[in-house]
Amino acid sequence: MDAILLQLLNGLDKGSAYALIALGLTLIFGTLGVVNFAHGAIFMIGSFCAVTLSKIFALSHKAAEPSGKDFLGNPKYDDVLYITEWFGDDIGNWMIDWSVPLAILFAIPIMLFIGYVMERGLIKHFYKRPHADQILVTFGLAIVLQEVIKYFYGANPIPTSSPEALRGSFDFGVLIGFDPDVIIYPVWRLVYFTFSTLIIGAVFAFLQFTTFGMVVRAGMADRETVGLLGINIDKRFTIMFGIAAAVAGLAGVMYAPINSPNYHMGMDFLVLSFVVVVVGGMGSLPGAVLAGFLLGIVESFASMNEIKAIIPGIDQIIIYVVAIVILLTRPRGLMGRKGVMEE
Amino acid sequence: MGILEVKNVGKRFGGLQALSNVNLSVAENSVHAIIGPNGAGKSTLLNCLVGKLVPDTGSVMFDGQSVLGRKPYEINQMGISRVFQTPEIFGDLTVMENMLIPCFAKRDGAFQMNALSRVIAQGEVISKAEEMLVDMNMANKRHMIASSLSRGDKRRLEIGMCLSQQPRLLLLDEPTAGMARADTNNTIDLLKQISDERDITIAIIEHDMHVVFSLANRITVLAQGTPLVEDTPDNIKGHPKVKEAYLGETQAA
Amino acid sequence: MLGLDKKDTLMLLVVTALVVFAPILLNPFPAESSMAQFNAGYPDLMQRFVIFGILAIGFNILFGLTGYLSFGHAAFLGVGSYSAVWMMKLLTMNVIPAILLSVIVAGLFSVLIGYISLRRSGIYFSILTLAFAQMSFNLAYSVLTPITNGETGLQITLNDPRILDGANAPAYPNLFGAQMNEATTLFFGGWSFTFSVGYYLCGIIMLLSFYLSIRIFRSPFGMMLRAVKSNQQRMNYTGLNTKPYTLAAFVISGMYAGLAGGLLASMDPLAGAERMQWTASGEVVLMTILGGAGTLIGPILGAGFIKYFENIFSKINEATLEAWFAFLPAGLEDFVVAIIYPFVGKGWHLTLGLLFMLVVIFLPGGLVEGGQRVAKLFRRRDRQTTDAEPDTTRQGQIPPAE
Amino acid sequence: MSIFNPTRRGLIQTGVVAGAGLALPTYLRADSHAGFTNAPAGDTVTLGFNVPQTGPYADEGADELRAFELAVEHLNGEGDGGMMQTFSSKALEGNGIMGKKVAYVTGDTQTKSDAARASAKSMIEKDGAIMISGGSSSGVAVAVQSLCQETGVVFMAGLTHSNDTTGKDKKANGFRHFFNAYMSAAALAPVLKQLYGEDRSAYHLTADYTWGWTQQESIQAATEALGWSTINDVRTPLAATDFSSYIAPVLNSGADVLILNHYGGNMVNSLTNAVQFGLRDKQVNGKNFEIVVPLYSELMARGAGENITGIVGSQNWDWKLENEKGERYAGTNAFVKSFGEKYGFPPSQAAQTCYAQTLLYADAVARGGSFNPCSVGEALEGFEFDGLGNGPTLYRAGDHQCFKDVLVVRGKENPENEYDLVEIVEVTPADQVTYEVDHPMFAGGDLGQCNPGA
Repeated sequence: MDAILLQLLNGLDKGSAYALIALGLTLIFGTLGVVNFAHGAIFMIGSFCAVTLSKIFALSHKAAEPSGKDFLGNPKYDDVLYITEWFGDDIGNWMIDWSVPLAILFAIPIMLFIGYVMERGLIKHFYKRPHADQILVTFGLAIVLQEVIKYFYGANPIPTSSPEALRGSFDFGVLIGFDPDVIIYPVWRLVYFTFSTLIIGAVFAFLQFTTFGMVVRAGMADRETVGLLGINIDKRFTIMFGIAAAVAGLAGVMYAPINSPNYHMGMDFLVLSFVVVVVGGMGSLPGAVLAGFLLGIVESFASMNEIKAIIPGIDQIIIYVVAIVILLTRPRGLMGRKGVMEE
Repeated sequence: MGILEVKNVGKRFGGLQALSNVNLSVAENSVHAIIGPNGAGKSTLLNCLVGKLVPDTGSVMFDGQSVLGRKPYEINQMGISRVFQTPEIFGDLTVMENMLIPCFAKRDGAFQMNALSRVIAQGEVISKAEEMLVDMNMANKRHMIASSLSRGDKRRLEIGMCLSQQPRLLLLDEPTAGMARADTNNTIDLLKQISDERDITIAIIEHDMHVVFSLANRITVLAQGTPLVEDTPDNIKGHPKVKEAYLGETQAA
Repeated sequence: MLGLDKKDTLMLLVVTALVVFAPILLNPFPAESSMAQFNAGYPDLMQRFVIFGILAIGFNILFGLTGYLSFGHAAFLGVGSYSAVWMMKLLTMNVIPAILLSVIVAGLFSVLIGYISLRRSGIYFSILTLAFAQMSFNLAYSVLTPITNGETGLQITLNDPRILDGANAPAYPNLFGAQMNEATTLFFGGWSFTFSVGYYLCGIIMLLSFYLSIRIFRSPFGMMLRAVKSNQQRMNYTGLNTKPYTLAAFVISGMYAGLAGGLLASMDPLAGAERMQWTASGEVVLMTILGGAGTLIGPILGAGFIKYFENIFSKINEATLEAWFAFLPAGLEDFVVAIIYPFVGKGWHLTLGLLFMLVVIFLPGGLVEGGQRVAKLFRRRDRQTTDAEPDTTRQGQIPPAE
Repeated sequence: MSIFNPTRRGLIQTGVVAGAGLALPTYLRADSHAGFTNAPAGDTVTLGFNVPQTGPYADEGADELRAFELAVEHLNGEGDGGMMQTFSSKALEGNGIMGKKVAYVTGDTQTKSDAARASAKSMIEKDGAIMISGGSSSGVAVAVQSLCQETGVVFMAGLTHSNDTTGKDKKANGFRHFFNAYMSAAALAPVLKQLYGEDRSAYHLTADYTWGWTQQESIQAATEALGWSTINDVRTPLAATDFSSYIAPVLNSGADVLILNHYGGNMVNSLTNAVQFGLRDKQVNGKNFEIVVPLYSELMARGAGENITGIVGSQNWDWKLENEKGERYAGTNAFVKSFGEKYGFPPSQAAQTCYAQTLLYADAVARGGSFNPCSVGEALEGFEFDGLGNGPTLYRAGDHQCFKDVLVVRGKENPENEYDLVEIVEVTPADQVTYEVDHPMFAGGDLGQCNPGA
């Protein structure tokens, strides 16, 4: 029982990451009709926003006096952080400790801007082009983005830690009546889950309750008609692209402490996020979220030893098996609409 | 006994009863028009005939055989061809190639793995397609890419493609929708010519009364998913129920 | 000639000439010159050009004609390679049975996957094929290691049974004794040209495949496939069940991929699981689109383009650059090297990504369209274009001509 | 990038001269006179350095490449000579190899067997490379090694740790300086016993591919010999990035040691995840829960950040070795000095093994008096040497594996800088990690005959 509950937690946690990425992908697809292979790269850039902010906080100058010798035996000078000099040790160290959550504030404008530039500068010209062209150009963009990151940050993963207070694990089982030490779960992963749920909720609320969201939803359903009403839907869609980029970026920022960011993490997520979106049904936001959680949970359960003992290697392929089964039984995924991307 | 017999057909979409109790009999070699206001269920009925939709109740018999449960291509093989509201042609192919496809398709729809024969070597098929192009008055456009044709030409091409299969029943879904007056008249002439010269039954859904009254020799009026009246054009013109349900509406608009 | 019209015959002849003279054409720079870095006329790369050409030609029969975008084609390549290596392990080092088996096995595998995947269309089809290919890759890498030798890849070893080979049979893939790695080098001045048995075998097979693909393009079957891409609805209402057509196209292109896989294994007797990864499938897609989907020669160009970058640009290192620009004053040299360095060597992906974008943005019809534009410049517009070509190229739907 | 580098201009000149010399139309069968593939014709000899330049191991590949460049510099008599000063064999004179200047070409393995072979083939076929070295994974090493065997050039393996490289897939033309999974296990076992006692239950997470399996098999055998019990061995997909669902069951499995048979990105993520789940702070069976990572990679360990604190693992070499363990490991400081001065940071173990391999190859050519792979092989087989940073070392004839001391290291509590990640706990002497050529974990292969090619 405790094992199942643990895997359920894992599944929800993984699923929340999948859902967040898929949500952004679906927003772009549903509103703009563009298949965006660069979406994984945007997620990756989000993670690197966290890395960058902690690097900025760690900017330093050399101390005047040497404190020892370096590995070649030359005099070594200690680094003095600007941030502690400017804000004092307490605030400075607090900022360094909390750099990942602070990176959210840092990332939002950056991601909105990247999304805006991408849409206006590139994607805009591809609305009328075949999906194959969109795939090629966004894939090219994804490669360029990750290579640029690699150029500046190298290929190695870069450790990025969560704030001290949110590190370590938390005895989740005690809360729900288990013995102590049975269901222990990392605090940051619970934070991630909560954060994702909030963002997903916020996106849905935004689309549901604002005029802007209403227009966008109407546009997703029938772009031409909304255009006929004299509403400048294109401009709204540009903003939507920015929002989608911000959602993926925030997913990336918060993911940084879970797994150290590296330049190709976007590609690792790319295939998976497409599977999630398609299983959810092209163009369906609830479908994307549902499929994200579903696949996350299924993947977690498949990696249980009891199940691997019955079917060896099932955890390697479970996502694809589920995808195939769903697509064969439900032609348009879980909640897809008819006629979308079926040509 | 008509070539097409529709009995008690009903179709429901969620809370909307799109069709109920539709009975229709199309006589062989006639031109039968189905008219009705928007939302009367004309298109739904048509989709039930060609296998795109399956009705919830009732039966559809073509030449004594049920079409229900068959796939669109199987129904086509029985001898029913359909012309769409917006012309459905092979936009990326040339006019000639468009015409060749139905000529190549065997009446029984059998799959042909003729990957090593050459299109240009199929003399018989080509001359058949060529003939039809001439009949459709499009021979001079044979090398054009179909998507670049005018609306009227696309329509002619589509009709030609359907005819080259020598169907027994030709279904037309608002064939003149969105056309200029001249194109509309051309289309009317073409259809007249077809029904006169060929051994074919035509069922037509149409909004444009001008088209209906120039072509049809029998008219069914559909309203709110049920047939209101079925009669000759002359009788329909003066029918009070029709005026109320349909003509009155268009006059007001 | 050969049942082709004049234009197609000319194209086939040009491609034949290119294949025959590739060892010379691809080595335009003297072997010792600093530009020799750009020479591509060595057996391995030439073999890859034509083998991936075959793969792309086959992929184009599916994608270019029917519009079905398979994201799992690498699975057939991998299956073909594994079958070929197994044939060479168990029966004989002669490549003919190996290649035949790889085509057959890939064909059967594609019937299975095609039959299931073609129940859906559009992106749903793409994801189904992707899922099957990724499953194959993951399993080949881990659980199926007894069959695939996992991470390392399946190799031939000295103690394989090879029951048909006698004691004196060559221990390397061969064609009735002619080993695939045999080569003759011709030195001419500073130039050297290598002619290898393996390359010419691949070249001949590629020409046959290319010829076959022209015939398919020009056949009623090919026309039906294009009709499927253009309008499935109309196909259905013309009494045609599209599934046998798409399945046939899928299987043909799967067999092409199997052939490519078998050839890869015959040239270099190793079958690695990475051949089946989604990135490998994506590479085929990119080759085809980059060259010009739906055109005959485009996929071959695309394949050559990508393989050239992968093998030539990745090998340029800082020392090479310094050697090239050594004629510049020292400060300027360092500056130039610093500018170029991020785009070559370990940065070759960056260049490739940028080129993808540039080609799609400026040449929507792929490299073939680039060629057409250049040709147009030379033609001086003395003949008027008769059909609606500009209109169609703008939409990226090139009629299958060149 | 030194500005005044006379050699590279010299290279061009030689190129021009050689070109002029060949300007007569000649026709000849390839390589038929020399008797072996790519016999160096002019006054240069070309080596091929095949390292991952794209993909997750690109940084490790870059470090290998730095070492290769340094080695070439030293062979050509430039720079301070590095480990050539301390190397026990004095056959190298700093005038290239046998008077021929060393040139090199580089390629990208992409950490894929296929791509690595393509790249190696282009070096052999196009650039005339006579030796291939480098690489950062065992799959690649085995694939390239068999290619070199077929084409008749020497393969000096870079970082490859699977038993198979010099076990079931060993080849006469291939040589490995790096240690292997068995040696890691053998070196770790006594230290684990000393640190954690004899009564432990281990839970293995193993990367689901060949290297992972040999690593797991080796460490399980070694720990069970100590009296440890093995609770479970769970295979994890190579492509996994989030290991939470594999880590979670460890908590309640009754195990008190987690062994992560992972490398590279897998290792960074699984270790990070394990620490997140609080395994380090747990007490099981009255003992502190411990995590072991049998194969350490400094570059990747950097990616795991402070999570590696206190985690025990093994290494082939470390740049602090001579400082901490004395003169036995001479060469280390010389190498670190020339590497550090050129690049500004200390070298990784991958760099050291690549540097050593290049020197060993050059030395074997010089001692054997020929570039013929068979002569090189003969010179390397059974060769005993010292002064390359690992202490006295034997290149065993039976399987072409180097036998030398193995380091057991532990993630440092308070690293002084970003390169000072581990402390050396113990150096297990070579004889404790030596095994028989026909040891079951290495059985099934055959070196075969050396192949000189054409």
